[in-house]
Amino acid sequence: MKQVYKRDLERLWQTISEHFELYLPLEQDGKVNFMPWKQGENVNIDRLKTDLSPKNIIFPPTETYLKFRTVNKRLCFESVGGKNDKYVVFGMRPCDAASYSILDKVFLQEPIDRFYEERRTNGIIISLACSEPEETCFCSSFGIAADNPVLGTDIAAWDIGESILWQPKSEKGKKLTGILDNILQDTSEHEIIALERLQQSIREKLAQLPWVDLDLEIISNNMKEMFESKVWEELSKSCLGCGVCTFVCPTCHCFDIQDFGAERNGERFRCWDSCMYSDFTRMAHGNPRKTQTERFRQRFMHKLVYFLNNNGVYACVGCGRCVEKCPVNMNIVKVIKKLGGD
Amino acid sequence: MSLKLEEKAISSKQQFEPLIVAFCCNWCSYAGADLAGTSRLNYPANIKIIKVPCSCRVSPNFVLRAFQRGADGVIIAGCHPGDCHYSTGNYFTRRRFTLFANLLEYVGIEREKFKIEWISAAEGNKFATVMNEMLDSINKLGPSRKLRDGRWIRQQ
Amino acid sequence: MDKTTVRMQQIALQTLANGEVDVILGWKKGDEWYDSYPVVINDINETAELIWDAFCVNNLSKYLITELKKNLRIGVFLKGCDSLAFNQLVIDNRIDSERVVIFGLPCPGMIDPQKVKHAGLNKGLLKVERTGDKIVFITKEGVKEYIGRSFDYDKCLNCRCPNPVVSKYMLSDAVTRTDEEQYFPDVTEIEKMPLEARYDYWTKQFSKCIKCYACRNICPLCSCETCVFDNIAAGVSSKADADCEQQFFHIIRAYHVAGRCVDCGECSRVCPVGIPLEKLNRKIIKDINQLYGDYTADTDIAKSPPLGTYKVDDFDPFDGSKQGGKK
Amino acid sequence: MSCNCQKNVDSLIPQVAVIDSIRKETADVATFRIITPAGGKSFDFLPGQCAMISIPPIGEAIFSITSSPTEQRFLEFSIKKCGSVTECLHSMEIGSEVGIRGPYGNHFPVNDVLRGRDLLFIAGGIGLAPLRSVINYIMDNRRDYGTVDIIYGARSPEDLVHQEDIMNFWPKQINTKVHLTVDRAVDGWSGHVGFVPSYIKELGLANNKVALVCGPPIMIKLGLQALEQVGFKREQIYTTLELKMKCGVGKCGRCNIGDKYVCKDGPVFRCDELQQLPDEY
Repeated sequence: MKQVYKRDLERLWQTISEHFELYLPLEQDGKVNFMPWKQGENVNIDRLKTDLSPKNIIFPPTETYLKFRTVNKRLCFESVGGKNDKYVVFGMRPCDAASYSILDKVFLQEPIDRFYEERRTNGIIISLACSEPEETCFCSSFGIAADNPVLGTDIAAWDIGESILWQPKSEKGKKLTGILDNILQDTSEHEIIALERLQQSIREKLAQLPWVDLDLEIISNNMKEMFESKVWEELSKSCLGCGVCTFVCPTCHCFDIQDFGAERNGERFRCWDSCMYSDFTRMAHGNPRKTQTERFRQRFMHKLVYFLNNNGVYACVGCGRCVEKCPVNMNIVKVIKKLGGD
Repeated sequence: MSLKLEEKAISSKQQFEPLIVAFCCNWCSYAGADLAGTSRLNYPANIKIIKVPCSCRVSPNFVLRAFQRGADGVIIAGCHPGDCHYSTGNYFTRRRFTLFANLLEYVGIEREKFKIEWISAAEGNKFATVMNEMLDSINKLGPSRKLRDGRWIRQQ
Repeated sequence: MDKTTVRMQQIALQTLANGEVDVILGWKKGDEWYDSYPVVINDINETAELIWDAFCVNNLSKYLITELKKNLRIGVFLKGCDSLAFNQLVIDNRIDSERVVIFGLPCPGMIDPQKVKHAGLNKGLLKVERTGDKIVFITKEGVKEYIGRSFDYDKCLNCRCPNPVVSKYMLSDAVTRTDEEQYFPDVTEIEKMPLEARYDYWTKQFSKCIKCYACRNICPLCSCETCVFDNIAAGVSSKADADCEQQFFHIIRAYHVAGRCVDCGECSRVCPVGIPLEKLNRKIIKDINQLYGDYTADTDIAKSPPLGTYKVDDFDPFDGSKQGGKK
Repeated sequence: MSCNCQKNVDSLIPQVAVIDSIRKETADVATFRIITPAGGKSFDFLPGQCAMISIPPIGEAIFSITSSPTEQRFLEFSIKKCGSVTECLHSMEIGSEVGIRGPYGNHFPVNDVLRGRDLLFIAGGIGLAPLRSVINYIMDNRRDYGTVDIIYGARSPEDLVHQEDIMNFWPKQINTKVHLTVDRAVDGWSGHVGFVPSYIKELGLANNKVALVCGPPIMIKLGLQALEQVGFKREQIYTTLELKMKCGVGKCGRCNIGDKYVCKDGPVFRCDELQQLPDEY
């Protein structure tokens, strides 16, 4: 276990950014989001969670992965996706880090998505425990420990006030720790006690939250029964069909592929798409999900049933962004409660 | 050789060749353009005319799309108010694009880049003058990438 | 219980029971203090769950479009700004006002949960009650009282219509606001910026957009059956995260509600990345007011919408001979 | 050639392919024969699998491969004009280049379940395309399979695709019968008139066969009912489905029926498996 004093943080970031691209939670116009850091930026590591999830780092909103050209009437494809630069993300929360391990199950399963793989292997994730979990947090329902970052984490960190404790969890994490040797300090008994006290306090705060123990067991035994449940119609009535929930969600990963260009020259990109949109499944001959009820059902069935069946985990980390951002206060917690018979 | 060059390369050249898209109403302004042609009046080859049934057929989408896909200036030319072939079309054009032109200016687009002109079928002269003036003012502004799609490659 | 809530439940029960309406559009309370959400009910037993508090921010008038296709008569609770949208939907011929019974709710302003959170008042918070400008926070530890509007949504601070302009039953006394807000200070501020700065400002704002379309879908007046941005055949749909596409979307979105926007501010409220969309809408409103007379279509449903009509002697900025003082 | 294509690394990257020939089947269906620029077929596959065809800058669409895996020289796709990609494809000339990637999805169980069994193929309209791949594969390995019955229907005689196969080639093969039907009687058509599902019942075929069904959704639905009425069990019936797909590799998240992705776990489903899935296709 190492530590970095808060007064040294600026120097830490400076040193990291000499070797890597560094993503930090930066505050702009009152919103905090992970963005590439430059000296003088307004860093905010106290905001519990960023407004948007950090999935854009490994799964960009738009990624051009193919260029096509026509040379002498011959078509020519060139693969241009992926990311070669090595980077570090500092201050990601355990739920968001865990979401990376969920996205891995999609993109790193055969056939492996090479562009994603490249981004993923080039990144080092420093995950900061949540000293002040909020009422919209329900990560513990999904087995994620806010006091002890593990999943998707290369280095676990804790803010104990004067300093930030630093514990490498992976080979990548150890390597980075080595590079930062002259800034990181050794810890003593004193810090270990502080850490235990912090973790204890986090656990106590979590226990006070309203949604810590959502009962997920009660749902999702029978896919068809769930699918045909009457609750979808009722729940989806207020749904506006926008894509906020899917775009702020750290685990939503559906994408579209589109071409841009003219006369057989241009590029192909993939971009975030939302199952909430009416054109998501629209084909030339029809649409299997014609109403918002069907699209709404798809989103939650995917997260709570289909993904579990296929990958053994839920496609939700309980970050609570959809809870805060939904314009009509509809969210996965309500769905879970309703499916469980309230 | 159909290889297309990056537009950046074009704009970095000394010669800036603006592209102006002119939406011309079929009944007045397009005829005005015709007259300018048959009267052998010079108007620049940089003007690409798109014929529309009435100036009020032009949607703001068209204007923005033109800017995205390479236009340096967009002009909508219609009959003089009161002379619309469909009686009232250009009165609506006038209201719509008065607001739209203000909105474009509000988001930082130069007035010179988007214009409306009333040009009758008899005003071949005015057509040529307007187009020449438009080209002049765009030339003065110089190359700009406002509203342009960065991925767009202009054909050589 | 709040007096208005009691009245609300009574009138819902009464109108459902006597067949005046078939369904009611209202709000229910979720488990959390900030969670008041829109509901459609037709069961008189559910009327007791209806609620009116400082979080009933959702405008129910847009739901009328779909619900009127399924139900004959609908009762709907509308705040001041909601009623403006309702009238505009009637003008746009999107709903049949004859089949709607409006319960008017004078509104003192809605509370922004994010402001409560940023003030650190959300810890252990159980309930928030509001009477006029008095706000009471009931927590596990005790009760805190605040006077003032510091927790109101930004859009509510600019409210110019707290009382419903149309209703059959009014559920409480009219709200009086003495603080006359200056209406377009933010627009004038941007207009004064140099052109390049304006372009940079807006490009930066637009570039934050994640194309979630919440601004469009929450807008009570964005009510096309198929939006041009969802219609692949229209050729403008592009999901690319490119500056020009964001500019395209936002300029067209604002312009498409030109002359119809009631300035309810919902677009800005729901934007997850904080784009000040109302500043685009207000620019258009300001111009319409200046050029075509006061933009009060929303209170007078007999009047033609400003872009659905014209005058022969409208101001003509494109006629060289008349070009004068106005830039 | 001044082309510096990089090595294809990701499954989303297409290879270049050339349209070698175009055979007009009906007013709006044509069969495209596609080869690599050097000649030969782009990849090996099994009957029932699909491939993504790219027409830059219009986009990509997924099609079932209609030629037999035993065909080494080319891949064939029978494509109906119905969307932007297919419109563009139909306007292309021989020698034009397109992109292709694949093969995707599972296949009909030609190497196990179908072996030695009597087979019944039921197709409607363009639905013959994926089945033709299986039929021709079986014709090339004729001794490994039992009898073959092919019921094929279309709106009119002009809408029957692969006329050479259905009229001449298949009927001449041993133990193979082709039963054609059209929806409405027209002059010059001496064959059966009526919808495919009712024809299934009229034919009175033995119900110990394995049935492979493909066609428009309504024909599949009613066809399955008809098969069940004549005594087929759902375990004996295979069908192939299509939904909107973008990636083809089970990641983009739009072609799922319940927890199954049509592009990866399908497109071929046994009907008893399909019955377990939500009704959303």
